[in-house]
Amino acid sequence: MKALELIEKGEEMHGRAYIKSDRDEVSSIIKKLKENGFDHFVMLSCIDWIDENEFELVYHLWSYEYKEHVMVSVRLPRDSPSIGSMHGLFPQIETYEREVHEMYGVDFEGNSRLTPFLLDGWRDIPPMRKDFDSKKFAEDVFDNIPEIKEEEDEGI
Amino acid sequence: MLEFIFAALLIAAFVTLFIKSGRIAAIISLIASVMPLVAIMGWANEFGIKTISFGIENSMNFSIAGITMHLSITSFAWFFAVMIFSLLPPIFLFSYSFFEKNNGFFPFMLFLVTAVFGILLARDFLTLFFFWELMAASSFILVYIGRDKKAIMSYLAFSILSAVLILTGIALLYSQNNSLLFSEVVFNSDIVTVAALVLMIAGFAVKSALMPLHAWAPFVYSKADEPFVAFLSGGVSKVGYYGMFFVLFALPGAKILQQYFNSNIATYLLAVVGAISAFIGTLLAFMEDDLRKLLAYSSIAQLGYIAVGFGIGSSLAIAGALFQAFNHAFFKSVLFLAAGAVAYRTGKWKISELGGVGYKMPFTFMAALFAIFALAAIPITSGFAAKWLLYEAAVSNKYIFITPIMLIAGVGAFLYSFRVLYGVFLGENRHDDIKEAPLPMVAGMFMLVMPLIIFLIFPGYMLDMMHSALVNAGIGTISHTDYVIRTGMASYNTLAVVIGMMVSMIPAFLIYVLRKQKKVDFKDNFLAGEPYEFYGYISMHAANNFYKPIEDVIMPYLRRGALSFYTALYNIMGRISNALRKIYTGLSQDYTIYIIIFFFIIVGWLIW
Amino acid sequence: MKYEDWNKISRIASRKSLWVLHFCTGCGAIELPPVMTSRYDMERFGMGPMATPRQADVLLITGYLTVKTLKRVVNVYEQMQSPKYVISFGSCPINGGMYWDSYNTVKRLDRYLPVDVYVGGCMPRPEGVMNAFLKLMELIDEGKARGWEKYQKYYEQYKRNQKMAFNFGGEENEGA
Amino acid sequence: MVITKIAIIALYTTAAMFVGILFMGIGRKIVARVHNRVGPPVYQGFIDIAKLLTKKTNISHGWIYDLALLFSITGIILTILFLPIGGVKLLSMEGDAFLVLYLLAIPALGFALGAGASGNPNAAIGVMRALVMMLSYELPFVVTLIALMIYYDTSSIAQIVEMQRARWAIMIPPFVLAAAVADMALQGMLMEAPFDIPIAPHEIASGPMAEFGGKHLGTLMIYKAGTIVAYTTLFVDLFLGGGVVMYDGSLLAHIANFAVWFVLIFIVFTLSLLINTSFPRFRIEQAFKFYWKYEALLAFISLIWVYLVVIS
Repeated sequence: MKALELIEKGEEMHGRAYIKSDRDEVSSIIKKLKENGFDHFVMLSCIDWIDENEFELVYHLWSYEYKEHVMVSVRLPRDSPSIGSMHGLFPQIETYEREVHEMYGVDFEGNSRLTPFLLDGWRDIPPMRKDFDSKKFAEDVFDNIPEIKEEEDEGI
Repeated sequence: MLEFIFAALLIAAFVTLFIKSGRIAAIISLIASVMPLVAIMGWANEFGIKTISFGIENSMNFSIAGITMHLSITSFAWFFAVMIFSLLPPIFLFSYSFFEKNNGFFPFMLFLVTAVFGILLARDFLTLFFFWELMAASSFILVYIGRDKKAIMSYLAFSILSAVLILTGIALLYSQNNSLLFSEVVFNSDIVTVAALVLMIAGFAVKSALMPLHAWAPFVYSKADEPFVAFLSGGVSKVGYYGMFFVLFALPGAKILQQYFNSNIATYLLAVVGAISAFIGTLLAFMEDDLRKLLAYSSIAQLGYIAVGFGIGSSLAIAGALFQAFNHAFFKSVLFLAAGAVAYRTGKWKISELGGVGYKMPFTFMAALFAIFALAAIPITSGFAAKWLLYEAAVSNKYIFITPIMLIAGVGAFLYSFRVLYGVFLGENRHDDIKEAPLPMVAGMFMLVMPLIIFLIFPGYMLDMMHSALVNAGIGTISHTDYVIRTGMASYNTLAVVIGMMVSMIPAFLIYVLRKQKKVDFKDNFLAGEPYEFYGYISMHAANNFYKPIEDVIMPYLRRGALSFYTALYNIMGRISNALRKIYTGLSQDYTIYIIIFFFIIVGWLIW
Repeated sequence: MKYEDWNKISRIASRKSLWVLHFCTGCGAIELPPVMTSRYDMERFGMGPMATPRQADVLLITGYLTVKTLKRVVNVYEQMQSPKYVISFGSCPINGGMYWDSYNTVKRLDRYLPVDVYVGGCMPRPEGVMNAFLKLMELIDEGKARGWEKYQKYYEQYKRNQKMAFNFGGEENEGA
Repeated sequence: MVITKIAIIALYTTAAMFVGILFMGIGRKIVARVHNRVGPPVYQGFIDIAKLLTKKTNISHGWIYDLALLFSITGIILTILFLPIGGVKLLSMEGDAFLVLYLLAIPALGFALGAGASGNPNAAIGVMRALVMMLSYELPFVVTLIALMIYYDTSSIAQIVEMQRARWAIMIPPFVLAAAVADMALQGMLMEAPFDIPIAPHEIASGPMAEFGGKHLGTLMIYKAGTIVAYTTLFVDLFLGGGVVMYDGSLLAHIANFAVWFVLIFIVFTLSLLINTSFPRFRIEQAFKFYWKYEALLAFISLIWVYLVVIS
């Protein structure tokens, strides 16, 4: 796996290179990978390990040269998740960061557009977090919208 | 009678020189401008519209520094006088509330009026030239008030050019038969007379902005005050055409040109120049963003039609040209006054900044709407009759190149007329805070729109007014009754059109009345689907570079416009004057050498 | 407004020439084009797709509605001119479908807009869509398709519901 | 005598409008058949207009928006009044081809004003395209018109129809080219497929008609029906002898002429529909270039050819 040769600490998982790293060396790893052929940024995903009280951010990169997919993952504490914004490396990271911010509440320093993105007028906690009970929310918001009461005499 | 009018105008001009407040000056000039109109109307029923002859009865001679000037009314002058002087009272009524402070507009406007009156009554070339210079001077000062360097310079240059052309023409004619009186000028078709005619026609054409000599119009029209520009483009450009009409048809210029070239090539060229200026004027008009520049180019285009009429020369064509001149005088002044009213209220001239003015200024919009219909020659206004006569003349003479260009220019008029209506008056409402224009302005505009309606139903009246002018100029007349114009090719019955329209309006009116409707404001529609309050306010007024797709197609061909010709001319003149300047070295011995050389040249020439 | 005196011609006319505004939300948008092809041909009933709400009679809502989309749908519905009808495709507008527990999907559409015809199925086949149109024509003919009157009559209740949905259940502040 | 004249005029105008609305239904049927579909019933035009006119609520954007409603119907009925239909000269002795050309502009400009007043940006862009289309197809059409006028030495359509008794204009060699050019211009006038740029439903939400609904749209449909009849009759009168077969003024002549006229405008309309179904939509610059380069060239060639024929 070319990615593993580039960065020592990482192992192969399901045919993809999986590299663990921590907060401050993530950008250097991604920069290194970007310069050596991994120039396609696939996506940024976030996993909520609620029992370990941690968020895991995974940056997926792909290389057309080597036909390899590499995942750089970072663990952040769940109560105050914040990391430096990477949109310097890839411009489109800014949108992914906005989405993760809105759905999980992860703070990205340096990203200027962390405004409401997909949800309109949302006032609850970020909905994708595990401690948010979507079913209960759906019931008490959408189910108790009152029926349209019509006067009985003119039943249509 | 004439002395009284001239005196009244000049006194009023001098009085208004010293009045500070615009209101009083406007009233005085309004009264003064009504005088010539009353006189003209007086002559009409005194002589009877049809019978004004070429006579000298009501004439007046006065002499300045020993040179006698001959002034008298004739049938051609009467028609042009009616056209130009009926513009003045509405314009002065409009400017009553347009100018708070009298910034010199009224006195020089009155000088301009006296000059135009003098030109129309002139009976010999000297008076014609004298008043022509007075007109050029007073209009130059009015342009100067506009304070725009480019407009001033271009207007000055072109006025001098026209004056020089006319003066050389007069000089050549004087050398032929050393008398300046029109009645005594005898024409023999030789090179000198033809040159004189061509020069004079070119001189007059400068004032009526024909294509190659039009460069001054867009700058001057867009930088001077609106009421003056309304009179300039409505009235003063017609004086140019009066000169042309006079030279070509009253003094039998057209026949001389015909005999000399034994084919009507010269007048055909005039028609071609007119058609080109109509076509290119229209193309330039609908790409312009500044409202007044757009109106300037449209004015050039509409004036081109008159030149085509004169060029063709048949009685049909000239009647059409004079009718078009009459219509143009009125609808162009209404349009410029409407632009003035809009600028008075919103302070903007660019179409891209205006928008939705019509909702707040409905009467100005109605006047402009009717003027635009007249400009686009829609059959519900008198504009169509004029253009119809021109088309008939062109087709019956089988001019197969001029007619398509004229018709396309006519259709092109729809494009910029919609641009003006939509860009300025309709569309999304961006000017909520303005009120309707003050009453005198609106009254002035509607007074100018009235004739367009009268002559819609009865074009016959217009043809009666022209009748004496045409007969005296030796051009045949057109068979017409009050509302039917019959030509060799077809006939046009305005009454049928009007009655047909009334009848066919019934179904539409029924549909309109039977179903009631709810007024909806703008926020409900132009954001179809988007919740308005969420999105904030995005201006959705599609006004600037409205005809972009067409511009990209046409612009490459128009790149070498007349302006680039004039800039090239300017550069050449600059280099020549630099070269000449080197002669004045400032050393006295060089000058003595020049004198000696010059002396030898003279002696040599005398001996030889 | 008595329904019977509304003359018969206008009911027949509006039944035989229904113009459809196709509001493509969710996954049902692709179900309408086959109905216009030569196999099913909805044009033989005089029905045709229209570009703007002003010209349309029938509003077709073809999938799940998020709160954000519901704002746009309500705006479009109010721009249409009555008599106007609403047909909704699929099970999502009925009870949220497979997104029944989602935090963002609006559950019962007829609490916000009067719906005349529901078409079940997690995206109905073109035959289902054709049946919906025929059912709507029947309802119009019997005079039962009076959703637009209901909207006018109970306008406040509809508006209250819509505001509650826009604020995600909260009552206090104005929807953004 | 005047009463019968007015009765004939009223009868023929309503018949023309009736035929126009019928043609809208037939047009959709032909297009459907080309798509191998069943297509709406032939009388669909009447139903659509009835539905639109009986809408319960109608919206308006001010008096200028309603002006479009008045102008469009008035203009189109006035134009039909000035066109000889089936040889019957309604009012066309009073006006001529130039008048008809400019009468056709009244509804277009009134309609443009209404679209402008509706404030919808799509409408303004639609009107811009419609006016540019008018400018582009007007050049070739006008040139062929002038060619006809020069050949027949008259500008009144009624006389042109009169002079085509012996031989239709289309049979004279130079006019075959002119007829082809005029037919392509007709394609632009009727806003059929390659040139339906102003009312493109996908790009600008049906252009000028974006804000028209209810009775306003109903009047627009009547105007559209009127234009179908007006433009095709204009073409038939100029090139195909106006459908005049029998010349004595008897009732039988009226019916025969009307039938021939109906068949002729049906053929012309179907031709334009078949072109409609087989072409995608042009962009506005392409349409402008097409008309001002190729069509104008052909038109000028036929004009010069006619000029030479006339001189010799």
